[in-house]
Amino acid sequence: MIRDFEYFAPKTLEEALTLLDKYRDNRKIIAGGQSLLKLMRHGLVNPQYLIDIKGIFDLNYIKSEAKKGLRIGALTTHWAIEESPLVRNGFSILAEMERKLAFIQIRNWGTIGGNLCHADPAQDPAPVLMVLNATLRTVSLKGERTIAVEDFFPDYLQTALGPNELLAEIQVPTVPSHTGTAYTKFNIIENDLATVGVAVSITLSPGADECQDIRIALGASAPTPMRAKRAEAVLRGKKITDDLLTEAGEVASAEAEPLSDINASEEYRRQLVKVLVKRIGKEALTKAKQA
Amino acid sequence: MKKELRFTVNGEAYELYVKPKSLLMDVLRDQLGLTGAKRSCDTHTCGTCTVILNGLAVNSCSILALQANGGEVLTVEGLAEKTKLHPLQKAFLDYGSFQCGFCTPGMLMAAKALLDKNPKPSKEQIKEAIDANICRCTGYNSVIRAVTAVVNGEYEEAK
Amino acid sequence: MSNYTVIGKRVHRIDGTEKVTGNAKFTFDLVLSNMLYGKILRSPHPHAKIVNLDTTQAEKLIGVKAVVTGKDTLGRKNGIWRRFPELCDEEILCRAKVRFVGDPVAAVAAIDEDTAEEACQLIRVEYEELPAVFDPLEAIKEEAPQIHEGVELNINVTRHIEWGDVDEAFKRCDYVREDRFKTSSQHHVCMETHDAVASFDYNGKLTVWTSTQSSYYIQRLLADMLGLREGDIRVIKPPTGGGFGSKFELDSAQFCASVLSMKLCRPVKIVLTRAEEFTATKRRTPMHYFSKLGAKKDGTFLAKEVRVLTEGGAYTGMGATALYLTGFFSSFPYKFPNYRYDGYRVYTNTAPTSACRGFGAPQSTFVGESQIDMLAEALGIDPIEIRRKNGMTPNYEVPGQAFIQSCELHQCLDKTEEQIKQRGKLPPNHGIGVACYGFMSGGIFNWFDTPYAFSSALVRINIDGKVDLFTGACEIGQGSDTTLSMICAEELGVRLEDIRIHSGDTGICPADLGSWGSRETLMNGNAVKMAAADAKRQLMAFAAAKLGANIVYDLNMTDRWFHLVDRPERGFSYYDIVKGVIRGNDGEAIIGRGHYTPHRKGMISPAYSFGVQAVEVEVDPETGRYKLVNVSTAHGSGKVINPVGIEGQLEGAIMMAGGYGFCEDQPMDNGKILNPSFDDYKLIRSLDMPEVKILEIESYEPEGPFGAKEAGEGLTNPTAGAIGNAIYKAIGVRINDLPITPEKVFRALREKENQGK
Amino acid sequence: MAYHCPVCNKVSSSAMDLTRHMIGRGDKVHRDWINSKGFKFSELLALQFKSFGGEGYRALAEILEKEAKVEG
Repeated sequence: MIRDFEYFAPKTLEEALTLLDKYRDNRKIIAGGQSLLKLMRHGLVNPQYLIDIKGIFDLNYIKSEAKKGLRIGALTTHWAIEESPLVRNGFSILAEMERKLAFIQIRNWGTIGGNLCHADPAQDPAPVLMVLNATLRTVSLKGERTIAVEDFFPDYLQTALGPNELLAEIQVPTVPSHTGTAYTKFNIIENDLATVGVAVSITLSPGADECQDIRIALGASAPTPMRAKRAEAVLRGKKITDDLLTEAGEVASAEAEPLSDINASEEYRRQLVKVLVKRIGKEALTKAKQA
Repeated sequence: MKKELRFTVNGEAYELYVKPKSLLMDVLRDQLGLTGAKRSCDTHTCGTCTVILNGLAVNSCSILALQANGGEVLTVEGLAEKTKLHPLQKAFLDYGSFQCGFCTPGMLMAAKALLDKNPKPSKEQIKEAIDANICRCTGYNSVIRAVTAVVNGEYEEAK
Repeated sequence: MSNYTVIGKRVHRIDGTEKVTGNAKFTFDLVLSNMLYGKILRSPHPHAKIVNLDTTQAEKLIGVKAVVTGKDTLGRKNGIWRRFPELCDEEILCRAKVRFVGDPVAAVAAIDEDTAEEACQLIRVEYEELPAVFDPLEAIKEEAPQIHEGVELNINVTRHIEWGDVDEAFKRCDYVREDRFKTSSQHHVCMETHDAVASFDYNGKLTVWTSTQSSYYIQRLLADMLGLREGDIRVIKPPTGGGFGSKFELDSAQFCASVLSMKLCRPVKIVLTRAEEFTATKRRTPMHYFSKLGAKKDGTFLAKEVRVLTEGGAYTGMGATALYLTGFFSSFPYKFPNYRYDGYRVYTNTAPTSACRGFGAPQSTFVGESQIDMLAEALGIDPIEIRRKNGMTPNYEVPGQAFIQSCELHQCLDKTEEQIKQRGKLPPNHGIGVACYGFMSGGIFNWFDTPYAFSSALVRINIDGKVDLFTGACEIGQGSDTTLSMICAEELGVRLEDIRIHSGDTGICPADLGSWGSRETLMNGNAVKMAAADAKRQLMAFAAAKLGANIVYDLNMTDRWFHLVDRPERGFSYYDIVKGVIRGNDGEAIIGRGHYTPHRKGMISPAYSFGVQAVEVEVDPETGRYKLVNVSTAHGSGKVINPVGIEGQLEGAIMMAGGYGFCEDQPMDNGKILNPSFDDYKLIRSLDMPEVKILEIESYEPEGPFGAKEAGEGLTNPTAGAIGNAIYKAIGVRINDLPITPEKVFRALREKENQGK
Repeated sequence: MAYHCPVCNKVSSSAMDLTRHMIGRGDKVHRDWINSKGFKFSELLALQFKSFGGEGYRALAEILEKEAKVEG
């Protein structure tokens, strides 16, 4: 049962920030609400004040600039991202990820910002944005700051946002040349929440196909979305072979901190990380060579 | 404290006063008497409450009614034109795409939203479009056959 | 004569347009004037004494109109096995003790759902927790807590079936294997959760609108529990959002809404939430299976011995029937000269287990078909061959149990084999598994102790030739309204649009046991056919007299035209005959009566469906993840009356049975179900649904109306076994406990590797 | 040769059958008789589901072979 609350629907960022500053306690921010309303319907969250930012048009956009790369307003819906030509050419991994993120009804209304701020370790955007080296622009009355996506999740279901801070924009730098990126998630039912998610980005040195840069990110493999840095180290600077990928998978599986739940045991999740890192690494490598 | 909600549903303009906590589904069912959209879960995961809001399929149970302010809603009740059934409705009848019929309004609206966006979807895209909509009776294939028939123009004359 | 004018044709469901336009009003949609909304408070403990129950705070809450507890009931216990009082063990509103997480203790009626829910939270219940037991193997120990007073060792029901000399036969076997299996829980997942609107009036009459598979059972059981006369209760079944076995016992929504309404003389509506549905309604019975199978070198089955211990949960429900049927269907559909079954149903402090589409047979078929493949491999015999060798044939008698008339098993095996051959060589890590199955067409049991015929129908022909068909059969989506109308139209010789069916309303319809056990097409179909024939006879008498034709000529009516069979042009219009007969009846409309009760048809059912299913899977050997690639089924359901309806039944069953084998389960912790939502209860959705091919099978069942028999449940039986067999074929590991999750497959693969080392 | 149930006199054709009858009935009187022979009924029953070959049954059958047999 949803308890009564006072409702505000600011139309501008300023209004919203003022409200955030005014109502500091028992307050929740709702965007698409695809996660929040679920918690509220089950009485797990009972805010006294609900600030609905869904209607702030200034935070709903997709822009692409040569220098800055891709910029996505926090209130852009998953569907808008998945359909955007700007995203599809140059950041296709983002579009692919969004297409599998959840059912269309949810993608049509839910926003990427809301998804990130819910901070579910099993979410899809975080691992992909991590390997794309994305940063988040947050705003408050005091001003702005940017946070790397990999620093955005201090703990389970927590974000680095300050009490009066809003996530405003997702910034994705242009993907360097000779780079291949890939993402997959394992689940029993298609388009379900990930049992384990793995994203990999590989940049090869021009000419020689040595691994110049590598990023591996895992979803649902720890209390928060995480970089698998030790696994990256296995590949960085080397000429990537199947054996190296297998080794990287094993290292990633060891550095992950998965939990057991009704969907999978810890042991099984480690196995999945091992296999998926190897496979997705290979896929990213192939793409990098073609790029 | 109730707040004003202005929106159009199946072409009719409405001005209502609703509690902020009211879900779009509640307002459609309880205040407008449009009981086509159903509730079957409380977790936004069954699709039976699917309606079309501003051209997109959404779960009316996962949206606050006030978030639909100024919006245009289409429910299953708005699908037929007076006595004339929508091609999807005819196809569902011909292909036996439902049995108990509880999921049917949501299923139809999910299919309608797809065809509005993409008149020539692939089979995979059809499956994708109704993936949220649980049907415990038919096993989906007859739904896919019906939508495919509409896509292939079997119901052109009806349009 | 096979030139039917109505049956076998592809027609629209007669409730179709209402459903596609959103006009169909389910119980969930009903709103009566002055109606209140109810909520039920349920036990958070698996086993506890109710020490004190204080409702004063709840009653004080503004908007609350009534709060009821066990004290407000007659304190009777209800159960669907009414012939056996000791098996009627469910109070519904518990007075002294709760036996599972979800057992109802109180109910509230208020002006809206939120107020009622808030009131529930204000009810103070003081529990004294008791030790609880969840595993049937633990529950039968002397030291285990006793769940029901006087039921020692928690043994609820035992069933034994035996024929031949099993021990002697095993001695003669060249090969005997014994295997252990475990089957899981599965929830029905009706899209419409259990709900009811109860309205008790000042004249002492109770009307209940509810989503049910048997309005007659609910009427009778409510009468027992409320101390009312059957006739003072009218149960009306609006369009019903699925049943699958979950909706023919008295449930908490129906009972609590009625009790509340009787306190207030106001309509009260209760709709269970999805979480309540998952935790507090009944489910498929998990079973520990021991199966011993013996055969000769050539694959001839000589003997089978089966022992089953089932997790009964807190109450009996229909679980006793599931225990019997799983025992019978463990021998199905094969000719076992010697067979023995010992089944034990044990109470546990978990949600009660009961009927669920397939009714004990999905469990036995998974076990039996898995074991047959193991045996076939050991003997080096092709899986289809060994099934062909031992499969039932027409006019076979299961000693002391059942008499089989029509049986299409071999036809189905041939078609399936052909289908598999056509598929040709499979890609790596693909495998095809087959499973045979069969099911009953309605049960021949009367533990409910009804004095009525199992099925009844009444036909009334009005002056304009329009036909009102009254039947207690319950349309729950399976299409009985359409199928029965088709049978009526065909038998009468009119068109489908001439029929108007009134069903599932105890106020106006003759009693029928309801839609479960795949009984309606055969049992109610026979009753409808008889009623139509009765009415037709009255028309024929008049027509014959009017026609004054030579007595040697045969008269018949087809498509609204009475005529001499040999000279169709000589005859009269149906409408004229109807007008004439009614005038002759001194203005009384024409009434036809029909009923059906199986007599001397064995212990189980008057007729059985037979089928074979082949499932192809693709397995990922590194993760154990597998995909259902395609499913083909040959299902013998006798003469097909309603082709569109049967497609839906067969394809839909695969979605449910595939889920049973693949992903559906209800894991628990301390008796609490851990996945009471669609987030966590995984089921097959459109993207996961395999390609389905239905192979046409010709057949005719003498016992059924126009030769028809079961099509509703049989197909829930084979899929889990076929999946298991397919996975073994694909990568050589076998999973003996359901559901066959990728993680289990992965573990089995790893075990196999380690053994290889 | 026949075997008469010491509790309810049901006639069985073999000691093993009689064992199955007695454990199958499982009511208090039958259980008490079995327990009086130094068995634990519930353990005999549990054995049925823990192992094959019905060892539990055999042990009881041996007793019945002696005590329940009726000639002719």
